[in-house]
Amino acid sequence: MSPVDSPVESKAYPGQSGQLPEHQVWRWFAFARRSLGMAGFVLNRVAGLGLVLYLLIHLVVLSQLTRGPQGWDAFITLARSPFFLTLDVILLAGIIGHGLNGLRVALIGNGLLVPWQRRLLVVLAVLGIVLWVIAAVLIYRG
Amino acid sequence: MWTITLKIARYKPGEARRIDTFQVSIDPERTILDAVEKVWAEQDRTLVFRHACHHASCGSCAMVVNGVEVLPCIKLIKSVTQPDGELMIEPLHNFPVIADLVADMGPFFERMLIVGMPIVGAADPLPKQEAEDFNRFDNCIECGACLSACPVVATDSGYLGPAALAAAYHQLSVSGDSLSKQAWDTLDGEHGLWRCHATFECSAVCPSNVDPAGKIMALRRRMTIERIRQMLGLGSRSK
Amino acid sequence: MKSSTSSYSAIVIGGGSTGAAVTHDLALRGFQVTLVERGEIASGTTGRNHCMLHSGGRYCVKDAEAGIECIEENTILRKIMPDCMELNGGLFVALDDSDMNYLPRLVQGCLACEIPHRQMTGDEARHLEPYLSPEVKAAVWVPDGVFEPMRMCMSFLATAKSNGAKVLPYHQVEELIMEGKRVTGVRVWDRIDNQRSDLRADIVVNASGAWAEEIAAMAGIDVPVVPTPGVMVSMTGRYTQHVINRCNQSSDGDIVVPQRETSIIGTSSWTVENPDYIDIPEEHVNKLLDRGSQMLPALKQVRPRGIFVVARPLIGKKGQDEREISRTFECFDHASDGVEGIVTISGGKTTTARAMAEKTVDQVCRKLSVTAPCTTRDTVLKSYRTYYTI
Amino acid sequence: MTHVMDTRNQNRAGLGWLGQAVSGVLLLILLGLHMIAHHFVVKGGLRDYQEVMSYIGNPVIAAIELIFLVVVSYHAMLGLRSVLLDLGLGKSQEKWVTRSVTALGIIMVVYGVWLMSTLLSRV
Repeated sequence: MSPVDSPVESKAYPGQSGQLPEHQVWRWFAFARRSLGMAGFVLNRVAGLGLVLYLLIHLVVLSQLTRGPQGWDAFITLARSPFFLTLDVILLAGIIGHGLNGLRVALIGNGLLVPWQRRLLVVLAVLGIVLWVIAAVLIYRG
Repeated sequence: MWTITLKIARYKPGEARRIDTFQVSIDPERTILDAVEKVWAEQDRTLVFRHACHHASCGSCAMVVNGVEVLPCIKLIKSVTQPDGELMIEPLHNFPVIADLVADMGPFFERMLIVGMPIVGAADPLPKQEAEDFNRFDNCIECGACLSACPVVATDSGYLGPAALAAAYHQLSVSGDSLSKQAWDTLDGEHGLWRCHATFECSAVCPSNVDPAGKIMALRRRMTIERIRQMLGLGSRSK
Repeated sequence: MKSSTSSYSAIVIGGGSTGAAVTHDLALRGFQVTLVERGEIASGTTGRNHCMLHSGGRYCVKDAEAGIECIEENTILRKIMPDCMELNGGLFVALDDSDMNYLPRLVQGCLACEIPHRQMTGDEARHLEPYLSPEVKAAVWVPDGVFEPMRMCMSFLATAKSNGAKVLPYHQVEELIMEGKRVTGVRVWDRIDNQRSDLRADIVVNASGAWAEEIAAMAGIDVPVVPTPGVMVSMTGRYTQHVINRCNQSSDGDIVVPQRETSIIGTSSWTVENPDYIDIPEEHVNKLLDRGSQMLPALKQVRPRGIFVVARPLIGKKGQDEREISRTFECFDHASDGVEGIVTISGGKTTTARAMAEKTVDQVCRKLSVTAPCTTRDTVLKSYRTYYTI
Repeated sequence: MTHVMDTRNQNRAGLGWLGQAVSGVLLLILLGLHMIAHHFVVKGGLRDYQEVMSYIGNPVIAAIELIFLVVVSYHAMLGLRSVLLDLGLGKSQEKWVTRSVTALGIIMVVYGVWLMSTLLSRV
């Protein structure tokens, strides 16, 4: 978090209204002193973009299937290496985090469970970590 | 008496931003705003900041203290620091800065004007009180803290923002779901209530318990239910 | 030659309720007005006031003039600023024998000042306001109200701006520009960009309240203003809809004003030399809490949310008992001090700001032979929100 | 003139949001199935060519995978658009973003259908 923001100048005195500053994306990452909901938001953005990227790569990689067993099975051997399995575990963290936080936002965002939103967030965070650990163990065991 | 250090973000048009450090000797039972006013009164008359009522009613003094939006007029020194402690004081985020701690509130009030909620409405009768037509000021004191804390406002300068959305919910509840065309278009448009990402930062920093995020969600629920009803041909629930 | 509306220029010093109302009035009468204020609008005495729209009940016994001003202005403000007030009335409550003795005098005062009022028993009062102390023996209803001083100033100034006035906050007057024995303008220090500049005008109105003496001294004039601070405590929780007054002569802790979810107890009173920064005497706070909770015992159970202090600009001689000084206002034409081009308006209350402005601008118009009449009684003010957007 | 809450007042922003929520919930189920089928029930953790072919040979599975593709593309593109719109774009840029993500989504689905039909022709 930057200690001091660079201001958008407003020569305007009150009444000669300026515009709100734009594009301060870095503020999304200044969640150190913010609530858990802010961290959830940033996680959702980052994981979501990561997942879109993964989806595109995944679709391209699937084209290997058209090259028959030699193409695909070579890739699968590579994908079963510990390095790729670790990537899978990271991917899974993104999916679980994005999915459960998304579930929270979908519920809250339609006006359901709003009074319990903070508790819901904590419960889902714990649930997500548990699911992730179990899945990671399963992936590494093969 | 405590001696505390105030690090105040300074800015004058045409000059670079800097942080000035002031030592203030003050009773810890007094407020952050008192400390800032004391800096102005005793050390640096060039310091500008907004303030008026000193009891959380006017909403003009909102600032960012140690990274979080507060109303400094009701935050006691002893609640935010210790003897010899340090406070970092900045103007509201996400607003244009006129100078020092003075944010330009124009964009905020433009948003409030779109919705046009009256600042005075019906008061709930007190416990054991006969229901009479009492009125009262709304809880929202229009301080801008919610816009400063909102991650969507930070990147989308066209976003209607928490205060105006909460006002819209309030206004719809008392007006039988009617709003001006402009208000509807802004409210339900791409930069209206569907832009919110439910971080609840606005509700966390609101000094007046307005709970803008909760109201945005309630508004969405009503709009979604209404949409589904009308899609299913059940007719409108509103008047 | 007399003109109906003015083509003169004016500078108003001070962005409190008086300065804002004067600016509004001058703009309506055609003046080219510039308001200069060293801080934010309402950052002085006005902002930190009790938020009470007086009915006049508080003054009618001892100070009929102030009482009449209050009820007149109360009636007018309801009409011109209807969107910015809690209008739930007020109760004067009598708890002890001394209060009961005062009660008939209050009723007399209300009659004399034509303040609408209704006397009731303690039970009737508690029926209306259940949190009132069981000690309350009788009460008198009056048309008190609650308003927000900053939003009131913003309403006046939004309207003034739409009529062409210029508002310059963060501009501190450092000097009055003199040509011989005539004030022709002000030298201001723009605290936003640290520049100094001269503003010229045909007339300067000193509406700087508790600081009026300081400004007048720049022209070598003495104005008898006594900065008289009062402490107020805003408590968590709203326990009444009405403003609750103690049915007795004004003293510390005898008003509780409900606003939003809070109750504001006021006020104490003493005098200071420098009103810029005032320390809060702890014994004042304790006294307010003690006296306030006599009327509303529930206040004992809750914590203060904000404690604040500010100096009223009372007109009087130094050393005079501050509770004895009239709460009315006075407009000084300094021609009588041998200095032209400047008038000072001081004293008064935020409730009477419009009347103060009317009287002041009448005086200005007489000096400049402008015949435009005052129309602020019937001019409904613009939304305070437009102050920032006009 | 005031307007009352009515879908005629509503524009597509709300529909998009609802679509994102509904597709998200669907994805929790579909992606869960997908992950289990491809990671947790197969020996070695991932399907080789033969296993893939026999898996999608089941028409129900093939249909589910295609539905999954449509839903995930919709959700991904709407999400991408949402992130971009959060950055505060002008009206014309917004239109451009909407068109781009729509095109990309259609390409993804068409590509997936082509891939699936190519593979199915070999079963």
